[in-house]
Amino acid sequence: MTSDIQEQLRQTCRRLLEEEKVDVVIGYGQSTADGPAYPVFITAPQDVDRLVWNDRCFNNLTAYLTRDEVKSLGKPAIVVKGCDDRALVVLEQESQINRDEIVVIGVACEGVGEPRAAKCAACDVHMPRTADETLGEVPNGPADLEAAYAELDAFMAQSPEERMAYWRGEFERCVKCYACREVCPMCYCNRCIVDKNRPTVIDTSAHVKGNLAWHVTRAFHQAGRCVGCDECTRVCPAGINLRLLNLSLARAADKHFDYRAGMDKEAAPVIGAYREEDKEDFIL
Amino acid sequence: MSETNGFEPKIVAYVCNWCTYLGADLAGTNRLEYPPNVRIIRLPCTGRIDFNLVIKAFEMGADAVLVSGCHPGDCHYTAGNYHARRRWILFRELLDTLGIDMNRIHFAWISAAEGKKFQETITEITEKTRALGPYEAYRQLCEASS
Amino acid sequence: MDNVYKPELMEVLDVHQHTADVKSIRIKFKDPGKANDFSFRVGQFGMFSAFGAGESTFNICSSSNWKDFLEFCFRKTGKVTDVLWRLDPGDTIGFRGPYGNSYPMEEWEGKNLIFIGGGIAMPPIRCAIWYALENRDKYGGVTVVYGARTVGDFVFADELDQWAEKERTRVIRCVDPGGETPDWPYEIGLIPHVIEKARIPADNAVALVVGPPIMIKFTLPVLDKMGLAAKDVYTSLENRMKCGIGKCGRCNCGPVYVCKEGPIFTLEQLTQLPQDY
Amino acid sequence: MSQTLSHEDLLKLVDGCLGQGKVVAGPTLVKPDLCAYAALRASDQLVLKDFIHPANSIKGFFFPRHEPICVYRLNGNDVELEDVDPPKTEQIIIGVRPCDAAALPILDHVFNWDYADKFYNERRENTTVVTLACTDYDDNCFCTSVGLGPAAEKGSDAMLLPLGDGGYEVRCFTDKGKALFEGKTTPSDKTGSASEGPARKIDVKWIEEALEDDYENPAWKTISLRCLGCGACAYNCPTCHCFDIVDEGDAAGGLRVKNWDSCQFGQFTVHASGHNPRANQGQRQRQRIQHKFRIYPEKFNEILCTGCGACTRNCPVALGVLNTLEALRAAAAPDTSEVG
Repeated sequence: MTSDIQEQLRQTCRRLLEEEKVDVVIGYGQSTADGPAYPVFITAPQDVDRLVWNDRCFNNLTAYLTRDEVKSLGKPAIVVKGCDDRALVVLEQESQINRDEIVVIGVACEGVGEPRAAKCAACDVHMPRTADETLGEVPNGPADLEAAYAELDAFMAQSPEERMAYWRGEFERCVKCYACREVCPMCYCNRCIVDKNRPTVIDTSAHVKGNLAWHVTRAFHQAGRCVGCDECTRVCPAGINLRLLNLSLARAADKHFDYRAGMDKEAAPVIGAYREEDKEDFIL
Repeated sequence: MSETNGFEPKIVAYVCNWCTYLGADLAGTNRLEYPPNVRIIRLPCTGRIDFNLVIKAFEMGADAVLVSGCHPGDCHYTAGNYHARRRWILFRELLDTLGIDMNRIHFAWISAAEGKKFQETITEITEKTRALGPYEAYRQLCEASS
Repeated sequence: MDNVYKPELMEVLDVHQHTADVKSIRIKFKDPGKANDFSFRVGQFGMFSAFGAGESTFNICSSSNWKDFLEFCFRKTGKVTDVLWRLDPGDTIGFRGPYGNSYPMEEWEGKNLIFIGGGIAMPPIRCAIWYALENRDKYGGVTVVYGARTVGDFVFADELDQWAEKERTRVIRCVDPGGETPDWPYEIGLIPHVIEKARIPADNAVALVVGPPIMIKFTLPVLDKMGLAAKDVYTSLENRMKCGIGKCGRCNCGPVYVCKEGPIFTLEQLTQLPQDY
Repeated sequence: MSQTLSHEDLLKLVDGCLGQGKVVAGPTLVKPDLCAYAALRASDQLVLKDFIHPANSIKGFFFPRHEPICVYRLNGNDVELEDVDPPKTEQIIIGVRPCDAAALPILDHVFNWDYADKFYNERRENTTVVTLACTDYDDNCFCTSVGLGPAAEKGSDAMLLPLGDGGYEVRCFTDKGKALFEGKTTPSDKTGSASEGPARKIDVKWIEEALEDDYENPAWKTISLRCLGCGACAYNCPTCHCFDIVDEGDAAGGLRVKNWDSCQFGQFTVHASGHNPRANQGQRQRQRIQHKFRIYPEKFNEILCTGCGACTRNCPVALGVLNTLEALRAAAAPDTSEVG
């Protein structure tokens, strides 16, 4: 199945490059069969055989669409999984990409990682939703949001004190390498608030206070925007489960505003819109 | 004062310029006494009250934080408070997940005419925080960070 | 072991505003013992602290002959300089230094000196000009070419007249076209053009050029045409620094630590480096 | 005759040191699937098998990611300044991979040329490093290419070589190492062994030459297209040592601190004017590699890389030093049109 997709992918990309429909294909490559897959940028038709598709294709490649170095290569085709595809929708909503200037090659995804990544357990976007060309076929599961938030529910069963103690332990390991930020398609700011110093809103030090402030900021700046690709969590060298923070905001958006980021381009974004009847039972 | 070993809670109130700040002013001119534990920080609008300010207040030793602005429909900038409300709805869930003590974060609508409500709100929050005691968990976290 | 990152406390003696956003500040050591032990060479820099805001790197723009104070000059442009801008005499700042190499003033003895500066870049030249003029017999002709965008952008403008009065010293002032006032008596034009027009003798000369990259880029070919060898053209790099003592890795430019092997380089040395400055 | 120590006795030694109030650190499972160097609370946290290399390095025990360097208090127009001393607590790090220990003598140079950094030096003096020879390697290891190996002694005070029966041969190289194991080991005729060393190799000589005048090499741009510009490589690298100095505090005073920083961040070199000498990721990658394989060797006669592979293992896009260098080499071969 995946090897069929891989072959189709190469053919599609060869055609796109040969017909000069695009200047570059942003896809996955791999040096050795059991090695990690990583992003590659193919500009010549004869190189398309470097493209691979398998369950080690973790990266959310849409993070590259807003990068100057990649933009300078010209019009891109991009390989996306269903979850990555949701990021395209958000980027378009936020006017970060011109969808007409990008060829989106969707690949049917049965899940990544061995064992499967946590995000894949309740995935309902095995098939990319907005791709220009879609390769392969996997039935989309039903949106089982209860399953999607199961990990968070289990976590929230703890007391607030236990939760605080947990995060303190997690944040003590954070070294502020900002891999979580750099890998995220939604963290496209030219200058992140943590890199601004007039005023210094977040301590740059990687102590637990500064780390808490940073992770609150990172997570909340994703509120209603995070598409749950979990790349931040995958790449964290300290193994911090940022997914839980993202999930809490995703669930909040879902619960209170019936909103899931990147599912509907026409939906008014959670932050940036409002309804007069929004709940306010917590306001004195 | 109370049985809590003379603990005086520090409360930071981020208030909007057009309603709650004037409400506080009114409380003053009407000589409505409220606890001196509150530090009022005036911002243009609740829509400007960045969530980072809430974190900053805790970092600097606040035992509780109040965010307050105009009632729905009364925003000087038409909809700043509606936007703020949305953000708080989401932000509260994040803070809850992090295990931040939700009894220490308060939101209120207090208009320029509600000096009395300002007085009552501050009094209530102060007493509630006094009962909770100092926010030790956050303080320890900060002390571990020097 | 000494704490090499701990600054000395300095008292602000005097603050002088040069332009809308440039000031210079004179400081002295609060500890008289430190003041006695301190010496530096023109061209060196220091790390200046505004406590609570942080440290910034500035050239020491006073002459090394002046023993009563140190002077530095800055443009209000960031977190540290915002605080420095608000300083008054009597206030306290921090200083570490001197760091880096210096102008080879001994090597330059007997030579004609050409100083070329643009805008805020005057301070790192000013220390050398004063040093040369205070040791007037040791040097040949001194030419100062100083250009700024507008008449209001000259730093140490009052000193230009003092320099012009010295023997064998020529001061050429210019503003970019459009930057002049009706009563501007001096040159109008970009520095490279003004230099070309001025016919400065280049024999037995060394030039010190400091300014924005674009100015340097267009000035160097003119100096070349005048016959100055690359080894006789000097500049001072402005790479961002944090430690100033060859550790923090920030000022690396190819194989050099600008804070240790620089900030003064000859054009000949610069051509060996990547353009990481 | 060799000296040996059983695993149980090693753990007793750890508990003994902990009991004396010393900091004992070593590889430990900070999460079920994540092994990293960290301070231990008890000896049973120490993990000495079933890992290739911990996710991080030991440099944080000498050069912490956050370290106060002085205290300032603002008092009107006066300032009070107070020196800070690093903690005097004795540290023992056990189970260090030889590639991590080897970084210490390398870092000694930069923290001591001309100006000596007391924070680093005092911690260094107070720390005993006990390495654990490698019995395995992975695809990211390349220590033998930079003159080290699975049982390289550089930077070790003592070394443990697994015996196969759960115990270790103990080799002491310095007085600190001897002091730690004095009277604890048993003479034996068993000798421990290490693996033969990683399969992947890079030609360091070639790299040094290739980097000689490499600044404008267009390959940097293509190689680093996929680089996201995070600091996962640098922060987990045993030798990367760039740092920032910032003030942190309030209106009354605060701390001046030294924090890790990375040349991979876009803001790292930005001038006050806004000009950025290294404005794209290609230049920043070039800097990192240049610093490791040319600048540092030129200054201190040592490569600023120990082949530990932590950069590659932690890289979100499987880049890291080894793959970067291989890509550089491939780009130098003319028969390719590959990008990235």
